[in-house]
Amino acid sequence: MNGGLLFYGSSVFLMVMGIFIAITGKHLIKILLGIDLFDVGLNLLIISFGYVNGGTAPIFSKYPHIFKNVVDPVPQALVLTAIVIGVAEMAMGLAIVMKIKEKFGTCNIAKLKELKW
Amino acid sequence: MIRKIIAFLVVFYFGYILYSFIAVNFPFGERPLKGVAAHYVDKGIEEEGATNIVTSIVTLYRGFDTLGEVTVLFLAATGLGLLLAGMKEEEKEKPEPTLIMETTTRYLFPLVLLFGTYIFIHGHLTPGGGFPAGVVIATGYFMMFIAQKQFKPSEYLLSATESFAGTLYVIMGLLGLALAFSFLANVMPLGVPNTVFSAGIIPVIYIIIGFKVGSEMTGILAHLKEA
Amino acid sequence: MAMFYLLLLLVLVGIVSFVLGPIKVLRNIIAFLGAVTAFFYFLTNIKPGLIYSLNIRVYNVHFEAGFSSMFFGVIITALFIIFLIASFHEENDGAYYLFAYLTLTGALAVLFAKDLISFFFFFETMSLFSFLMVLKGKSDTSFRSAFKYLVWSVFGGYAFLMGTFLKVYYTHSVMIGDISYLAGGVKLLILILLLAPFAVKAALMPFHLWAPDAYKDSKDTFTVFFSGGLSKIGVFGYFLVLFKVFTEIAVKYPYFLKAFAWLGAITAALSGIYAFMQDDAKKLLAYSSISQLGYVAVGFGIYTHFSVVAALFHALGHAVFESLLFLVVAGVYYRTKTTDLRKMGGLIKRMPLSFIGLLFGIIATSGIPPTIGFPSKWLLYEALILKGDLLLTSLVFFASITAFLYSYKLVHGIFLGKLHEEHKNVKEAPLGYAFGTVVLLVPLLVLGIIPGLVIKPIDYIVRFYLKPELGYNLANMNTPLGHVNFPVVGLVMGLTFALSLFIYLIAGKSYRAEQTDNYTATEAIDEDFELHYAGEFYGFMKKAFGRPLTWSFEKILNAFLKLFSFLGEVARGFYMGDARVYLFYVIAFFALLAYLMGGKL
Amino acid sequence: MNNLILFMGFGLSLVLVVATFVVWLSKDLLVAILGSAVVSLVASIFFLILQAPDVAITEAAIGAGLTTGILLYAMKKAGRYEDD
Amino acid sequence: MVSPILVIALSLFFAFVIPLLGMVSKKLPRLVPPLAMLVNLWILITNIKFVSRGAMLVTTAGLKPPIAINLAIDRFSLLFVILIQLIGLLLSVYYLSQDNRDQRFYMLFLLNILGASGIVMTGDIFNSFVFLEILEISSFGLVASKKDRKALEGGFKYMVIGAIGSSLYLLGIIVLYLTTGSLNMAEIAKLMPHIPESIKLFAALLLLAGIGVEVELFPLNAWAPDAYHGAKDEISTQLSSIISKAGIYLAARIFFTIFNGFYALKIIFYLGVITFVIAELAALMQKNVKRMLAYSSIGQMGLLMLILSLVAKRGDVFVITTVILLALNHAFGKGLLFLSLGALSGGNGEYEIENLGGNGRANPLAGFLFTVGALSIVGMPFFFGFWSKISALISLMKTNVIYLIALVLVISLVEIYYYGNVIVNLFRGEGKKYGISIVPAAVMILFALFVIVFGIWPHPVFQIAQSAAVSLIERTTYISSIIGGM
Repeated sequence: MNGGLLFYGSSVFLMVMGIFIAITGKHLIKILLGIDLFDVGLNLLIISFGYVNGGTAPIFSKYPHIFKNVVDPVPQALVLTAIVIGVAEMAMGLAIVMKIKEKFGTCNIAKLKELKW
Repeated sequence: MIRKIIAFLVVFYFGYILYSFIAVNFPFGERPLKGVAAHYVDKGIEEEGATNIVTSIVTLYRGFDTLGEVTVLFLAATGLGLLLAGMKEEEKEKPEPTLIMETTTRYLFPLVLLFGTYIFIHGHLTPGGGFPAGVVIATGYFMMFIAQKQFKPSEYLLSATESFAGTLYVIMGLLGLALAFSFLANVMPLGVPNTVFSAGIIPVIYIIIGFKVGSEMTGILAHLKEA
Repeated sequence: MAMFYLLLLLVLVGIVSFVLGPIKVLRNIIAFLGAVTAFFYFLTNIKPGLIYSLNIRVYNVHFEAGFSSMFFGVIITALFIIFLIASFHEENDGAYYLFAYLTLTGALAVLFAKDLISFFFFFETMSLFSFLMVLKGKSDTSFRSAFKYLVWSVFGGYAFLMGTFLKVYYTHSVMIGDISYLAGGVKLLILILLLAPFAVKAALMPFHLWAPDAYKDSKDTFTVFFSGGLSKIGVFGYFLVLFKVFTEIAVKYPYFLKAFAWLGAITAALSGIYAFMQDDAKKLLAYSSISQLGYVAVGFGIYTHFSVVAALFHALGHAVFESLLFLVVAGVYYRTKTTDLRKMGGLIKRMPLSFIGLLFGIIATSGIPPTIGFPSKWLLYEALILKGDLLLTSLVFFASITAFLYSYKLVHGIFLGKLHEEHKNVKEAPLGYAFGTVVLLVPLLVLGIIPGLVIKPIDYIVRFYLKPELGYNLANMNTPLGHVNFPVVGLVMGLTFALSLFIYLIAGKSYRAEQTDNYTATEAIDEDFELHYAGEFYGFMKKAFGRPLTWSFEKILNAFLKLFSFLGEVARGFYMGDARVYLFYVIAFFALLAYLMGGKL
Repeated sequence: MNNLILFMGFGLSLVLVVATFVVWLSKDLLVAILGSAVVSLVASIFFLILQAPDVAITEAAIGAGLTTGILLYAMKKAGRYEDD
Repeated sequence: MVSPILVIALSLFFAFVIPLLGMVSKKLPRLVPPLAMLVNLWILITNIKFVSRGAMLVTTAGLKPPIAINLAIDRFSLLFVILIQLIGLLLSVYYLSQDNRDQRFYMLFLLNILGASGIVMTGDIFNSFVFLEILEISSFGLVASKKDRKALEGGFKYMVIGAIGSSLYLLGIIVLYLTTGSLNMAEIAKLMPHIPESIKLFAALLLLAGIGVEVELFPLNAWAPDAYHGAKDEISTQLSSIISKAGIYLAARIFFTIFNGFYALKIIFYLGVITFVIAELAALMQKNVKRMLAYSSIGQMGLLMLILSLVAKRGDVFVITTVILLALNHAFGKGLLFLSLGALSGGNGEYEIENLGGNGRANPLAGFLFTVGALSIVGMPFFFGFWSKISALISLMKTNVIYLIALVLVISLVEIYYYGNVIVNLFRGEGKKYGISIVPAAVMILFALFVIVFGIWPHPVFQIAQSAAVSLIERTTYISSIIGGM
């Protein structure tokens, strides 16, 4: 019952459910929601990789700092970027979904099959 | 129905592989800091002066990434604008915002902006930096979009601040290149750690990012509102 | 080095004639001069023992002019000149001549190429630009046939490339050299692959499907060069592969040669039968050209000294009389604007010179003495009998009978019978065609009477590889079976012909009746009564051979196409259009690979 | 990481699971979007537990605040119910 | 000397400046992309002489790698950047003739080229993830910018697959970071032997999923036909000529320099074969010329990746030279095909073979250019495609994969069949005449010139490709020139 099961478990669960929602969703926004869940799960997984037992946040408010057991700051920096990129993708995707609704009249993915074979 | 089951089985198997791999190879919490991370933690403050190591990584050590990230946001804003330009707005009647909402948002709006500016000015000291600050400002505007009937920030102002902040960011980078022969180098004095005017160009960058992200996100919300 | 500059010159002439497109006269003169220089280069360089090699740095291309390349070079350039002269009458744009010259360059460069990759390069150039020439053809179906020709010739080219890579893989040398020392069946595979493009070019049976349409639909004057000249590349290829690339083929794979001979014989017989079924003059000639090339393949298949000499001689003969026939038909088309036998007839009165040209052409096709066709056919039969393969000999005899049939149908359809109304005032073929006809008649007769003139160089080529058994001098030949004196045989034929002509003239004194001056079953014949029955000329033959002929090679091709379109159907089935399924692909891809690599994870 | 926080973490992960099922099953997109906002919120709290305050603030602001806002606007335009 | 990082900084600067210029006058934004590309090309060309052996290190944030991000530019990446900027310049000149463009389109276009050149120049894998994101978001934005049903559908599919692909790519990077402790490509390459086998394989699979989407390998390229088919012709040109080239570079850099041909290249070998066969057979069945070109482009990419993966068997300079030749032929030949298809169909988007019949005769220049492009892609002599196809077959032979030569030749025959079918159809009967203005025609002729001139005399391109291949093959010099000491 250590922390690993909690964080790894929930992040992998989120990724699995995210993909599943994206694959079986009927509405375009449901698919984007699935991808968003997958990204949240992935970010959670990356941060939980960086965790060090007993570590504190990498912010040293007191100076001179005494070297203490600190959590790995690099994954946090990467996730910061990943979150912003995730939202940028989401915004573009939603713009396309809105235009599809305007042009196709419906948001049902099954109707979005004009380009095939 | 069958497709759902097959999809679930494959995705579940994907999750199972992922979980079994990471549980075996990267046990939770037992990974000591090594390599680059150890360097950042040890020398972070001497080299960059910011007490918040994550901020110094985001803005300086990996400043080029953040420049790319800002570009991604800028890209999303432009792409959204391009796609949604000319969408006709149906005149569904919008519910009238109640008096309480209108007045509270009018008073709350400056506080939210103040909170946002506080975050990006203290980016290098306290957690949270340019990005959340910009988003907080944007949510302030978002609140105004919902609550006020005819609140409409000027389109030109937003794209002007956005471009201006962007060019300023690149100029900061070029400054680093000119003075220290390396793009985005920390050319300003580091000052005393843990004080507001410290850690060289980090606060400047975070201020720029704050403005940029704020105006961009507001622009995105404005486009979405009209479309 | 001279040959590289020659090729460069030809390309330059092509470009110049493209640039000078609109100024017809100037362009024609330059084009003509270019062809003549090429012809004289080859003529002057026919010297025994002539081999010079040249290494050009571009992807280290090697050139080497052997004696056989000179021999074929002369044929191809001569025909190119005749094609050029005739083509000045048609209105062609500059691009037509550019493509013509590039085809010629490709063809000549193939003769010179020493290493296999540059051989493939020039072979593909020739195929590409001759495809463009056929594409410029006159009728609307010329697109389909040009496309079919391109696909077939590229199929040949790629088979050759596959053979090249196999050879280089096993012998580590890209030069055209001997592979008979290789162990195992791979040398048979290399042999077949290297032979395929030449079988396609010389229209051997299973690979001939493109030939009838391509010959029919390309511009008439170009067909002269196309069927006469370019098919010689196929023959050159036979010689190259069967002698230079695989010297001990007779010892190692005799049954392959027998199969090759049988294939040639079947081609000769079957396309002969197809030929006399056709109602279109050019299609008929196309099939006759394939059938004659079949004899050449038989000659190579028997692989004795004078069977190969016969094959090469027949190739030369084919170049002469086939292009003569195509030239005459082109002249007729130029005047009457049709090649359909049913619509023509009685042109002997209007176009006597063309008639004479065609007459001697079909005499040569059937292999009757005074003409060039006779010595090669005679040598071929000698070789067949000496070889002792009686079944094959009988099939070849049957094939030459079909030659008679389609030749007569051709001459009857065009020149004999009743002259149609619209052809009343048709003039003789224009000067360009007439000149070509006369020029071709000369070798047709001269080489028929004194074949020694050409046998000497041909024998020189073959002597290098096979033990010579043929005694010959300028005018006669003696083989183990017997002795023949060509001038005498020619004389006898001439006398009998003259005698019969004399009898016809004096006997006919009694009453010279007009064609329409007769009656059938009490019905008076007026002007437009259809006396001419060129159409169903061999109707009864069709009924006799009808059913086996329906089974054509087209069926195999369609089966192939069906297979590929089925595979295509399966392939594009993966892209079913639903974004979610594509997403599923990504995850399934990862899961599958992780599962397959399970052991190491 | 003492047991109290772990216990709270598991409680939150239950909320997470429920929110995910809501997003998956609900036909009404508004509920689905709010479900994803809850998921983002829980993730932000997890980030806090994992000693990553910067990321927590960003995730809270962007994940819960902005993404939900954008999704709502898009839903306004793109139809609220799933099977239309 | 001018630091190559300016290529990215200045492009970004120009992108930010466009809206400001847009306020001044509507005409100005069109001029910014060509200007930006010219400046970039000038910077890159002046840097050629500084990049001789190993990679030129360009640091950021004033610190040496692996602490900070750096650009690692060796001759291989320089060749790709110059190719990307050159085709970007040609396309931006092509856009000059269209004046009804929204200024934001030019910003998206500029950022797309920035993303591609960023990927090719960066020496840090997370940085390559960020640039990959820029590239993918801007390209599905460009695809959807035509705003009609097909474009939106293609854009949406590209977006969905691109999002998942790049997330897996990110996870792969993180796994590599966790085991090596650094994000710098050279450092990871140096530490690669010490990584346990199973982790190396898992990271390779994850990265392969991400790059596979970009390089259009079989199961991951389902988006490509729809994206090519839906997008406007110039955007399809950009997709096939620029974006896939960045993908090839990334695959070469990650799977050869970093993983040193570990399992990944073996997997790519089989995937490349499957992609090549399936895409070409699918192209055979197409009635729509644009979709056929899309499938043919995927097929060419499959062949290219197949040849790239041979480098694992025998690290041979000739194999990489062939990859570069194939990439150049694909960039110019396929680009020419898409552009001339646009000119042939008058940009109104009906690409069915029937209603394109005779258009080649009606507008002769576009017809001629389309034929040149097709003949080069197919590998006819006197075209650059011939040399790339022959060297592809030779490299197959050099790595003892003889049976594959037969397969490649059979599939090339299929290719000639469907291209020949289109060409022949173009010149049959009467077609509709569409005017074509000077600038697009000039751009297309430049594309065609490359293919023809280097088809006749391929030697200069061989030299350049050879020197670039050498710098990729010498993995250790790359690593030592970046982080010093192997």
